[in-house]
Amino acid sequence: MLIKDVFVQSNQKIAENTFLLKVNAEEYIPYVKPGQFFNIKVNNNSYPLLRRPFSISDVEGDSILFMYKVVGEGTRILANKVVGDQINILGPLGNQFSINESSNHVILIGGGIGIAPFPYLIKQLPNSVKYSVLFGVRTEKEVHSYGLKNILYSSDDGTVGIKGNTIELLDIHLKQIAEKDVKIFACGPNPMLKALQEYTNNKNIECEVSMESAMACGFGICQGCPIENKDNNYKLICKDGPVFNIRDIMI
Amino acid sequence: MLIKDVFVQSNQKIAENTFLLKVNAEEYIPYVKPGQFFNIKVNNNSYPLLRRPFSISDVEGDSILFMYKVVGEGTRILANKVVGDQINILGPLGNQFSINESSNHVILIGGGIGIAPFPYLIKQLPNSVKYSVLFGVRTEKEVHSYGLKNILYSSDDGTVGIKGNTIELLDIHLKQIAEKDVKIFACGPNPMLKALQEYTNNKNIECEVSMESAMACGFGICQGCPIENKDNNYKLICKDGPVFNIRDIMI
Amino acid sequence: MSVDLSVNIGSLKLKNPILLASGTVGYGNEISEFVDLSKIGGIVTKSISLKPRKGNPPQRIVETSSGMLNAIGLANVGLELFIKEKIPFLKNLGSTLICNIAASSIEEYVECVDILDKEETIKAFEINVSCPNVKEGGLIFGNDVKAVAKITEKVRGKTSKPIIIKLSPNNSNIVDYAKIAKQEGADAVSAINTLVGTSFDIYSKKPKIKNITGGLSGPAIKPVALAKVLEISKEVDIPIIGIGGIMNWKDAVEFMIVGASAFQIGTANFINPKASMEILDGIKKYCQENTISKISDIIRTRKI
Amino acid sequence: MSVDLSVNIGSLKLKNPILLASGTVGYGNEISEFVDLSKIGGIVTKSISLKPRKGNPPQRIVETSSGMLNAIGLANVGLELFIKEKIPFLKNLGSTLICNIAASSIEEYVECVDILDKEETIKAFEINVSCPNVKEGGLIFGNDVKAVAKITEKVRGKTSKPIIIKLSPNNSNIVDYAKIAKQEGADAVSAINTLVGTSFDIYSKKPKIKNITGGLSGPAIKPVALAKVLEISKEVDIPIIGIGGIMNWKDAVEFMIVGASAFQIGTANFINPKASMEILDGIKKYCQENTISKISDIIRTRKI
Ligand SMILES: Cc1cc2nc3c(=O)[nH]c(=O)nc-3n(C[C@H](O)[C@H](O)[C@H](O)COP(=O)(O)OP(=O)(O)OC[C@H]3O[C@@H](n4cnc5c(N)ncnc54)[C@H](O)[C@@H]3O)c2cc1C
Ligand SMILES: Cc1cc2nc3c(=O)[nH]c(=O)nc-3n(C[C@H](O)[C@H](O)[C@H](O)COP(=O)(O)OP(=O)(O)OC[C@H]3O[C@@H](n4cnc5c(N)ncnc54)[C@H](O)[C@@H]3O)c2cc1C
Ligand SMILES: Cc1cc2nc3c(=O)[nH]c(=O)nc-3n(C[C@H](O)[C@H](O)[C@H](O)COP(=O)(O)O)c2cc1C
Ligand SMILES: Cc1cc2nc3c(=O)[nH]c(=O)nc-3n(C[C@H](O)[C@H](O)[C@H](O)COP(=O)(O)O)c2cc1C
Ligand code: FES
Ligand code: FES
Repeated sequence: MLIKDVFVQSNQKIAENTFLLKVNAEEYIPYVKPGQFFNIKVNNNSYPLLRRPFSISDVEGDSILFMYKVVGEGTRILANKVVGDQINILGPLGNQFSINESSNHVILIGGGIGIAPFPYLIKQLPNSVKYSVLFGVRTEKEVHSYGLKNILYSSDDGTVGIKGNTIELLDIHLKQIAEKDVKIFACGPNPMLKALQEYTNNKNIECEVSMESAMACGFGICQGCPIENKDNNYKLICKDGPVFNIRDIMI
Repeated sequence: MLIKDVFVQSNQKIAENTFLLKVNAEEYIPYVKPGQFFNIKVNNNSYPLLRRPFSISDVEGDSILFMYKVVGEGTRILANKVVGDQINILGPLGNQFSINESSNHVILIGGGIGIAPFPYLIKQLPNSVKYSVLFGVRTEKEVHSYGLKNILYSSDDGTVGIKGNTIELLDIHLKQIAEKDVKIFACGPNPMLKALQEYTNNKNIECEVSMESAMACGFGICQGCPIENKDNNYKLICKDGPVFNIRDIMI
Repeated sequence: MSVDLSVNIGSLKLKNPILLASGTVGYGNEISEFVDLSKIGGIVTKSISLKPRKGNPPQRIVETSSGMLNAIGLANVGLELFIKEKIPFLKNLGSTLICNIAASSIEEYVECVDILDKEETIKAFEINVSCPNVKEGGLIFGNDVKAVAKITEKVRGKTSKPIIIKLSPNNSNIVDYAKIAKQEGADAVSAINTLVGTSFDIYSKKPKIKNITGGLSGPAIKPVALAKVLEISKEVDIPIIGIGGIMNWKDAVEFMIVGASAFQIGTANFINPKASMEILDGIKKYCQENTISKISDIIRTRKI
Repeated sequence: MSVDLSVNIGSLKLKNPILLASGTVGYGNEISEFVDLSKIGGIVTKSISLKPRKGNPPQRIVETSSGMLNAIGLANVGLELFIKEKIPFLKNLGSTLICNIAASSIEEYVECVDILDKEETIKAFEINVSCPNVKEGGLIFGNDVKAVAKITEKVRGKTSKPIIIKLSPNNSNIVDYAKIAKQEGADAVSAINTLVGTSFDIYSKKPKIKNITGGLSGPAIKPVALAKVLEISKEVDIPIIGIGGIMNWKDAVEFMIVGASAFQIGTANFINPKASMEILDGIKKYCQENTISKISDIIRTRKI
């Protein structure tokens, strides 16, 4: 955990309302793991007051990349950053996706901007592991392929990939690949993750999910980001997560 | 009174912490008078919340120029504006310096950034009227000559002009010019204006001053900017001023 | 789709729920350059007292984080001039006029209402028992349930026009005030007036406001104002006019959903004098997009 | 120039006036990566109750203009685990530990203090009678002068360590609470806890916080907090710990000038975990530049 001012190296639009922000972050590079996130101060005043959490989307040389969608005031400010601007980042925070060589096939499911953490996760997958990316969007305009390969799409309006949601896509895909030893990593809106939980529980498939929550601190001091686990205790998404085994939590 | 988004055409540093901001403001041009001011929103969010009042410093073609000193959050934000940025201006506000042809000699006294309204005032002086500018600064670094002529300086540290304040400079100057029919326009910190009040009252010299006050609205609806007049009533600096005959007010 | 934006505050029918808050638009003269006062719900005048009040010495205002403190001290032209000059102006503009009254004694409240009741242009009274910036006539009443009861009762006796009691947030039991107001015959309550606050200069060590403390308004207080509206709305069956930090139509709709039948725009007028007109457009669009045919249908639709 | 930054809160001597506020740094574990806890005045622990508390269901926090609402619901590890795990950690770091206690009955307050009094590492108790986010154990006491009197008296009977009563801003008479606290033997009061606030989603019409209302903190409330400190400081002769919206050393100095003997950093820790260290540097420089040899000399130096 470090707090530092870093410089914007690029900030590109890669799809509708979706941007890729690159910052120089040399000192962080040895420590960052896929699934972790940073809590970012998008301004140097009190408006907005709080930091904004963003997953590590990729690492390139001495740089960290964040993929983000413009949804409100904070991300709007971020989208206006230009090369050379400073932002203050706090991280890396949270745990990580647990990658191991045992799975035959890894499936990455991203709902909308939930795709963000996967470019870096893909880079860290052992070469031996096969993977596919299931990318669910509302409409074609949200599609990009930054850092992704083997992508299958689903869209709400049918403009790209199958018309339907990522769980339907997953169901089809699982039949197609006919692998036994599958592991899923997923990130996206809660309704999707809830449906995924039911699906993977029924089929008994290994699955890890990255969860979201409103956060004040991002590192365990505010208790603002609880998630209930299967024992009816609260875990902190920022510290005990954001990645959880889908069996362990109540979504 | 109009509210409009205008574009920054230039924003140049002209002296230590002092900037000249040029905006396109075609629609305002027919109405602006020397001594009036605009209330400017330096951002498009609530931080800072309130507008900031700035005198009309000059008019050039379709553009209005503001001369400002960086003193706090609002002016710092203003100083970061670049060509093409938008700001929202409300004005023109307040009354004006009353220029007439009867005075033989006009003396403009600016204490620090109090010099701001004079470039435009000078442009509006009838050709027949002689004038001189007394520019008081703390130190040489604050000196510039934007839109000014016939400048005499005083400085606190003696690095430029006489070492002393603008009232001392005025006293010397009045002897030098030996004019009878003098009119003074002044703007600057309250202690300077207070001293000036005593001086001009004693010598019975015509004098108009532009006053400052914290302001919320700038056009008479908040009652936040009172100044006591000689009848012990409150006038509003934003509406009844900012220019007052120095005899009429309690400084 | 045409939307019915009208709302009722007791017997007071408003074109729409947008009111301009007392003390933030004077008597309408200046703001009328930006706002068509005949188009919005109404204007609440700067607090009027029997005699003119000079108000507090400067500095009267200071900015804070997302807010501002003011200690104007109820500067106003007094009843006589108000009747002679201000009312005719507002009448000409065709705006709905709510007259806000502040006083330093119960008798003064009564006398003011008695005199003003004859003015046809005045459609309702808002009784300010919650100004934090004057020794008498403000919070001294606003934080005393019995005083508020008495004022409401006595004023009720003098007018059949709607009476709105403007409540202070500077206490722990705003519900008690709303209850007593209702019980003594008030038609509505407005909430909230400003929160007591202060700010000091660390070099001069002096308060930035001459009056030492001032009233905090603006977006900073919106969460507090909403909580007060919610509290009243849960416990007392009386129309509420929501006030506090409303900057745009979303804030306004939030107040209505939480429990307000109408709302007032205060500090926003200083920053964007056209705020009320923009809010009018905004709430109309919101209704259209969400197929709400009467805005009064959203009042108190909170789901909790 | 060397500056003496130490201050006294009754018999509690602090290295410097900087405390970390309850609920904003847990038990110090995480913040210790950013702050040398032995260098700042002290840490006030998250409110501890007799039994562990799970806290409120999510969503627990929401941002507002220059502020945030929280309804954590006093989630804490409980007394036992606190003694076993948290105290030793803080002891090792050499930090001055002030233990904040929240309870749902007077008896529970007393029992907690009784048990914790034996812990040498604990240098003082801060009694939270002002949490707005739980039904019992919070504001129910904080807005009842008699309850605060009783709690103070009973707790006083159980410990000779300094007792600090943490006051609620959600009432009109904070002075009465400070007076009663002093009278019943408290060594200091801290002011303020959060203001009750809420925020709703205008599309779902649901409160953004599951608990419906939450406590407002951050720069938005600073003017209110300062006014409360001023009010107490004018009327009651008791050390005050100032809290509310302190983001930087200037804010901190402002609180001390107005009347605070020490101050707590809350919400700022979330945004800048190093805030307290930067404030330490800041107040040292302020003293040096203004040739103040003892920071305690600036306490209550307001000029009004
Ligand atoms: C661990 C984690 C990783 C994330 N990674 C990414 C990412 O890689 N790319 C990306 O685009 N988004 C990511 N998000 C979501 C992102 O944090 C929000 O979209 C962002 O905070 C919105 O800020 P705003 O000011 O634009 O929106 P506003 O709606 O104006 O924000 C208001 C408040 O709500 C909070 N908030 C709003 N939406 C969310 C959300 N979905 N999750 C958490 N808090 C929210 C904000 O932080 C802020 O406090 C992540 C969230 C978490 C918790
Ligand atoms: C009629 C009028 C004309 C002015 N013309 C000019 C000009 O041409 N050039 C220029 O540089 N300055 C001018 N000023 C002063 C200018 O408004 C302030 O310097 C500016 O508001 C400071 O804002 P800030 O956010 O940088 O400072 P901060 O200190 O952060 O501001 C905090 C608050 O105090 C107010 N404030 C601070 N200083 C002043 C001040 N001197 N007068 C009034 N309010 C103040 C701000 O408006 C704001 O509300 C004028 C003021 C008035 C009233
Ligand atoms: C400068 C100023 C003057 C005010 N004067 C009055 C007043 O005379 N009478 C009154 O009842 N309220 C007065 N108020 C309170 C407002 O009507 C309103 O209740 C408060 O500002 C909160 O709303 P806001 O956050 O939208 O400003 C005043 C507020 C401000 C900012
Ligand atoms: C997330 C959060 C949790 C808090 N928990 C507690 C608590 O457990 N006990 C307590 O006495 N105060 C608690 N507080 C209140 C703070 O200690 C402090 O009084 C308040 O936040 C105002 O200070 P600030 O504006 O600097 O944050 C909490 C505040 C926040 C923001
Ligand atoms: S965000 Fe603060 S504890 Fe998780
Ligand atoms: S600044 Fe509002 S009345 Fe003058």
